[in-house]
Amino acid sequence: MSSEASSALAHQFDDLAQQSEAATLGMWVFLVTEVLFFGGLFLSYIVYRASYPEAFASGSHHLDVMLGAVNTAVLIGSSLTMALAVHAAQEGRRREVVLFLLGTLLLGGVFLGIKGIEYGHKFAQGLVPGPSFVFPAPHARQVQLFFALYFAMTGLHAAHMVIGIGVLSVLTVMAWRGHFSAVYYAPVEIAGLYWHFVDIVWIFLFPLLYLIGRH
Amino acid sequence: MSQHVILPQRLYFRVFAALLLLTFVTVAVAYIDLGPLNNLVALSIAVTKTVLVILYFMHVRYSSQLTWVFVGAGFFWLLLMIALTLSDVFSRGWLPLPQGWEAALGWVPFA
Amino acid sequence: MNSPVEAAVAVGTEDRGAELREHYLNVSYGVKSWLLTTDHKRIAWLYLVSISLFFFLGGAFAVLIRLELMTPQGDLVLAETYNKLFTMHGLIMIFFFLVPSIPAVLGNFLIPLMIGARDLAFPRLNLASWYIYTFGGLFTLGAVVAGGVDTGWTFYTPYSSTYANSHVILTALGVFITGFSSILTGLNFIVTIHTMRAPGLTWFRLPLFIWAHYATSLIMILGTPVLAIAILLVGVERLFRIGIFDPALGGDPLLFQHLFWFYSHPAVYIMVLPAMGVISEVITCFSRKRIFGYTFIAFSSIAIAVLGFLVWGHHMFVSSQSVYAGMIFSFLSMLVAIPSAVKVFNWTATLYKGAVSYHTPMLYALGFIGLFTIGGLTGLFLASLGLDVHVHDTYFVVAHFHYIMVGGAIMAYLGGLHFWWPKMTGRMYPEGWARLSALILFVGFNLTFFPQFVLGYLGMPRRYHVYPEEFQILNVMSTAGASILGVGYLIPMVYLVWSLRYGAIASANPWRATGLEWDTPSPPPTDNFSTTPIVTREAYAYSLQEAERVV
Amino acid sequence: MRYNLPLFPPQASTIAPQVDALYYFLVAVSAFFIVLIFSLVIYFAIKYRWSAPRKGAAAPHDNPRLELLWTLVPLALAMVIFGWGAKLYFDLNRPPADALEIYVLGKQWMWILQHPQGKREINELHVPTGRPVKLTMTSEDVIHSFFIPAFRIKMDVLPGRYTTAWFEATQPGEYHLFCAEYCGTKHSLMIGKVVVMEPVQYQQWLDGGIPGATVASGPPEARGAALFEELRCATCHRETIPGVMLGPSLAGLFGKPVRLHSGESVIADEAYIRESILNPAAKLVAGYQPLMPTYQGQVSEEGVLQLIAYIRSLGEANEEGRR
Repeated sequence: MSSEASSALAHQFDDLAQQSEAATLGMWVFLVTEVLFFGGLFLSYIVYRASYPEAFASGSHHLDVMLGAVNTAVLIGSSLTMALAVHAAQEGRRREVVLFLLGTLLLGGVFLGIKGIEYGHKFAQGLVPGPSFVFPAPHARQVQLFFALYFAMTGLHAAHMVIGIGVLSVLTVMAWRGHFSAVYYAPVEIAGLYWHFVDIVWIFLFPLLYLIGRH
Repeated sequence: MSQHVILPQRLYFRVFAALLLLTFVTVAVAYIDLGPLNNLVALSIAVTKTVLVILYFMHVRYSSQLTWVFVGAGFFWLLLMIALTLSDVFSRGWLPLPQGWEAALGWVPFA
Repeated sequence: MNSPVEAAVAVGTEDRGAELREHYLNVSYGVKSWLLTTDHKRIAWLYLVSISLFFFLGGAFAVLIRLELMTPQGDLVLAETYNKLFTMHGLIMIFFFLVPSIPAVLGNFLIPLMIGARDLAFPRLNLASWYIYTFGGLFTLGAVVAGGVDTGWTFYTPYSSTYANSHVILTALGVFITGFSSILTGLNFIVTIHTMRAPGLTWFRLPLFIWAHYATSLIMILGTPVLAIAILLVGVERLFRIGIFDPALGGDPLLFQHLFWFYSHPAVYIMVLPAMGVISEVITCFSRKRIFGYTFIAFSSIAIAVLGFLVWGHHMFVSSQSVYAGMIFSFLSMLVAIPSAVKVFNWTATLYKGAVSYHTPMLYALGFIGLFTIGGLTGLFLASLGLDVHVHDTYFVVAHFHYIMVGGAIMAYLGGLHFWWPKMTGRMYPEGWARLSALILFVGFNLTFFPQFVLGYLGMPRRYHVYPEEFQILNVMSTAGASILGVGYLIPMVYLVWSLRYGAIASANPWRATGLEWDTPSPPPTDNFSTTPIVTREAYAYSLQEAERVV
Repeated sequence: MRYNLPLFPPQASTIAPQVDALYYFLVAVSAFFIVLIFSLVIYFAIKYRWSAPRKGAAAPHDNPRLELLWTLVPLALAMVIFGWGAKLYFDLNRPPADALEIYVLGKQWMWILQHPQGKREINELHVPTGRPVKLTMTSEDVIHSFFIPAFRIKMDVLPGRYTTAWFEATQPGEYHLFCAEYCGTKHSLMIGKVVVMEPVQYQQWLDGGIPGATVASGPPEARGAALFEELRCATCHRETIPGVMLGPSLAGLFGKPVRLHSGESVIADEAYIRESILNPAAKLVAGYQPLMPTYQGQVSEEGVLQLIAYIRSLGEANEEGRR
C-alpha cells in the first residue's frame, strides 16, 4: 500500500477495502432516500395526472420538446463522461480523470443553462403558478397544478445538479492535486453514483412532463 | 475489493449510444397515437434506460448482493407507497354533485 | 446476602484505577473538544444534553395543556395559545425528543461498542447530523419565540398551507432540516452494522439492540425523505401561494395525508423499536438467562419495520378514503400487531425459571412490558374499521399513542439510560432514588392516561380547548396524574446529574452482563477497545449456575 | 351529574349497539391478555427472584412450537376483529336508499345544516327517530369532521369534495355534535346539538315553515327575541363561554357607529342591520372574519323587522345581550 493511500485511511477502519465498501454502501443508502424523496413528487404527479389528463396534456404542450430532448442528450452525455472519469480513476490516469470531470462539469452547466432559458420563457408567458398565473384556455386551475408540479420537480432536480456540480468541482481540484490513485478513488466513484442518479431522475421527468398527449 | 471490476471503455460508449437511441425513440413514439399504450411505452423506455444506467454506469451488475438488495429496496418501497396510495385514490366513491348546493359554497368544487 | 449484580457492583468499587486511566471523557477538555468531536460517545452526550432540553420544554407545554383541561371552560389560556401549546408539544416531543432519543443517544453510544468497532463508519457525518438536528431545532424554537405555530404536529392541509396565521414556514423548515439528521443517523447505523462488525460477530450473534436499531434505521432512511418532501411542498405552497394540495385548484388534501403518514406512522416504530431493543437487553441480563426465542425477536423487529410501512392508511379511515383501501390498511394493521405480541410473549417467557433481580433498569423493563401490552392492544381498537369511526380523533387515540410512546418509548429510554449509565459515566446512579422514581412514573403515567381511554370512548375529541361539563371528572384525574408524572421525571434529572460527581465508581461490568460493551472499561477509551475483540459465542450467554455461584 | 363517572356515551342510533358490541368484545380480549401478561410477569418475577432456591433443569431458550402458538392465536383473533370491524364499516358506509337527505356545510367554525324542504339550521340538527338520515357534507374552507358520539358516527368534511355519513336515530333526546378534525382557532367551539324527535313532532317542527312567519303574538321585540333563539343567532352573538365570541356583540349596537373591516364607519341603523342579516359579507365589522352565513330566504321580511326590533331593544337594556 502506498503512503498516500494509507494517509487516506480513517482511524475507524481496518483497511482501505473496508473503507471503500462502507463509502459505496453509504452512497447507495443515501440514493435510496433520494428515490423516496423524489418519489413523493412522482406520486403526486400520478394522482393529479390521472385525475386531470386533459389539463396535463394542455400544460405539457406549453413545454419545448426540442429543448427537453437536447437536455436529455446533454445529461446522458455528462453521465458518460462521469463514467469515463471513474474508469480513468480506477486505472490511476490522473490527467484523464481531471479531463473527464471537467467535461462532466461543462455538460452539467449546459444543462442548467438550457433549463434557465426554459424557465425564462415560462416567466415571460405567465406560466409560473401563483397569483400571476395566466392561462386563457380550459382547465386553467388544473394546468396551474401541472406547472406547480413542473417547477417543483425540475427545480428539485436542478438543485441536485447544482449540488453535484459543487461536489465535482471539489473533486476535480483534488484529482488535479493527485489525491486519488488506482488504490484510493472512492470519492470519485461515489460522486459518480450520485451524478448517475440525478441523470435517472431526468430520464423519467422528460417523458412525464414534456411528452404528454403529443400525438 | 471484488466488486470493483474494471470494465472496458467501449462498453460505456455502447451504453451511451443505446441511451441516445432510446431518447430518440421515446420522442418519436410520443407523436404516434397509441391510445393508452403511449404511457406504457414511454414508461417502459424510461425504465429500460434506468436499468442500463444502474447496471453499467453505476456498476451494479458487478456489485455485491448487498448493493442489489438496497437498490431493489429503494424501488420496491417507492412502488409500495405508490400502489397503496393509488388503492385509495382510484377506488374512492366519487359522488355526483348535488344540484344547487354550489351556491352556498361560492365556487364549484372539482370542476 | 447480595444479588448477583450487587455483588458485582461491590467488586467494581475496588477498581480505583479508573480515576487515573485515560478514557473518552478525560482525554481532552474544553468546549471546543466537545463541539468538534467526532467520537460517537461524545456525540451521544451532545444529543443527550440537547434532547433533554427539548424534553423538558415539551413537558412544560404538556403541563400547561393539562392545567387548562382541568376545567371545562377555556379559562387559563386563549384558544390560540392552547392550539399552539399542543402543536409545539407534539412537534417537540416527536421530532426533537422521541425520534432521536434512544437511537441518537444510546444507539450512538453503544452500536460501535456492541459490535466491537472503533467508531461509526462516518464519524464526521455523525457530528454533522447533530449540528443539523440542532440547526433544525433552532428554527423550530425560533418559531416558538416568534409567536408559535398552531397547525397541530400533523400539518394537515389546507389549514396549514392556506388558513393558519402562525409561523408555519419556519416550523416546517425546522422539521425538514431535522429530518436530514435522522436520515444521516440511519444511514450511518446501517453502513456501520453491515461493514464494521468485529471478527466472528455474525448476524445471529448480534445483540437484539443492534437488530432493533438496524430495523429502525431502515425506517429512517425509507420514510423520512417522504415526510421531507411533503413538508417542503406545504412550505412552498404557503410561501409562493401555489397550490399543490389546494382544493381550489383541484388539489387533493388527502394526498398530503398519504405522504405525511407514509412517514409518520412508521415513525412510531422509529420510537418503539429501539425501545424494544433496550428491553431485550435488560430483561435477559436481570433474569440471568438467555433470551427466549432470539431469532423470533430479531426477525419480528424486521417484520415490524416492513409491515409498519404498509399500514399508514389507518390514520385516514374517516377521511373519505375508499372503503376498499380502508379494508387493505385495516388488514395490514392487524398483521403488524402480531410481531409485537410475539416479542411480549418472548420477554415474559425469558423470566420463566430465571434469577430475577429488581434493579432500576429491570423495573422500567417490567413496566414497559405492561404498558406496551395495553398500548398495543388498544391499537387493535383503532385498527378495527367500524370501531375506529367512533374513537378516531378522540382522546382514545391520545391515550393509545401515549401508552406506546410515553409508557413504551420513554420508559425504555430511562431504563436504558440507567442500564448503561455506569458505562457512559463510570459512575453508579443512586439505586434507591432510581427505584422510587420508576415507581412514581408508573403510577403517574397510568393515572394520567388511563382515564383518557374512557374519555375518548365517551366522545371527547382531541385538541379541544373547552369541553362539555360531563367530561370534567376524568380530565381532573388525568391532570392529577400528570402532576405526579412531572415529579417523576424531575427526580432522575436531579440524581443523574448528582451521580456524575458523587456516584459510586462503576466497574467495567457492574451488571455482570454479556455483550462487547461490557468488555471494555467504564468509561471506555476513545478507541473503545485496546485490541479488536474476536467473538466466539452467541449473544446472552448467561447461566444460572454462574448466578448461583455469585449468590 | 358532574361527579358521576360516566363510562359510555348514550346509545341513540341503530348502529350504536353494534359498535358497542365490538367494543365490549375488544375490551374482553384486551382484559384477558392484560391480566395474562401482568400476572405472568408478576408471578415469574416473584417466583424466580434471584434469592429463591432453584431446582430442576434450566428452562430452554427457545421453543418453535410455542412461538408458533403465540403467533397464530393472536393472528386468528386479529382476523376476527378485522372481519367484524370491516363488516360494521361497510354498514356505516352504505346508506339505505330511502334515507332522508340532509346537507351539511362545515365552515370555520360552525355547522350549517339544510333539510330537504330548504329549512336551514346552524349548529343544531333536528332529526326524527326510526328513519335513516343521510348526510351529504362538504366544507367551505379547511377539513372538519362531523362527529355524533351518541350515534357512533364520524366522517371528515372536506373542501372540494362531498362525503357522506348516515344514521338512524332511535332515542329521542339531545346529543352532542362535535367537530373532530382540528380546524383552527375555535375548533372546540365548532360544536352543536342533535335533537332527536318522534316523527310526529319532527313533522310539526319541519312544518313550522320559515321562522318568523309563525310567531303570531306579542310585541315585535319579543317575537324578535324568540326568532333570535330559533335561528341560533346566539351561537355567535352571545358570550356563551366567557371571553369567547365568534361574532360582534349586539348589545348597545343600535344607532351607534360601527367600524368596518374596510376602514369605513357606518351607523347601525335599520338598513345596515337588514343588510347584515341578508348579506353579511357586504359590510364586515372590523376584527371579525366573514363567518356569518346569509339568511336570505331563511327569514321573512316581517321576521327581519322583528329581529331589528329586538336588536334595538338590546340597545336600551345594555346587559341584555350578555345574559
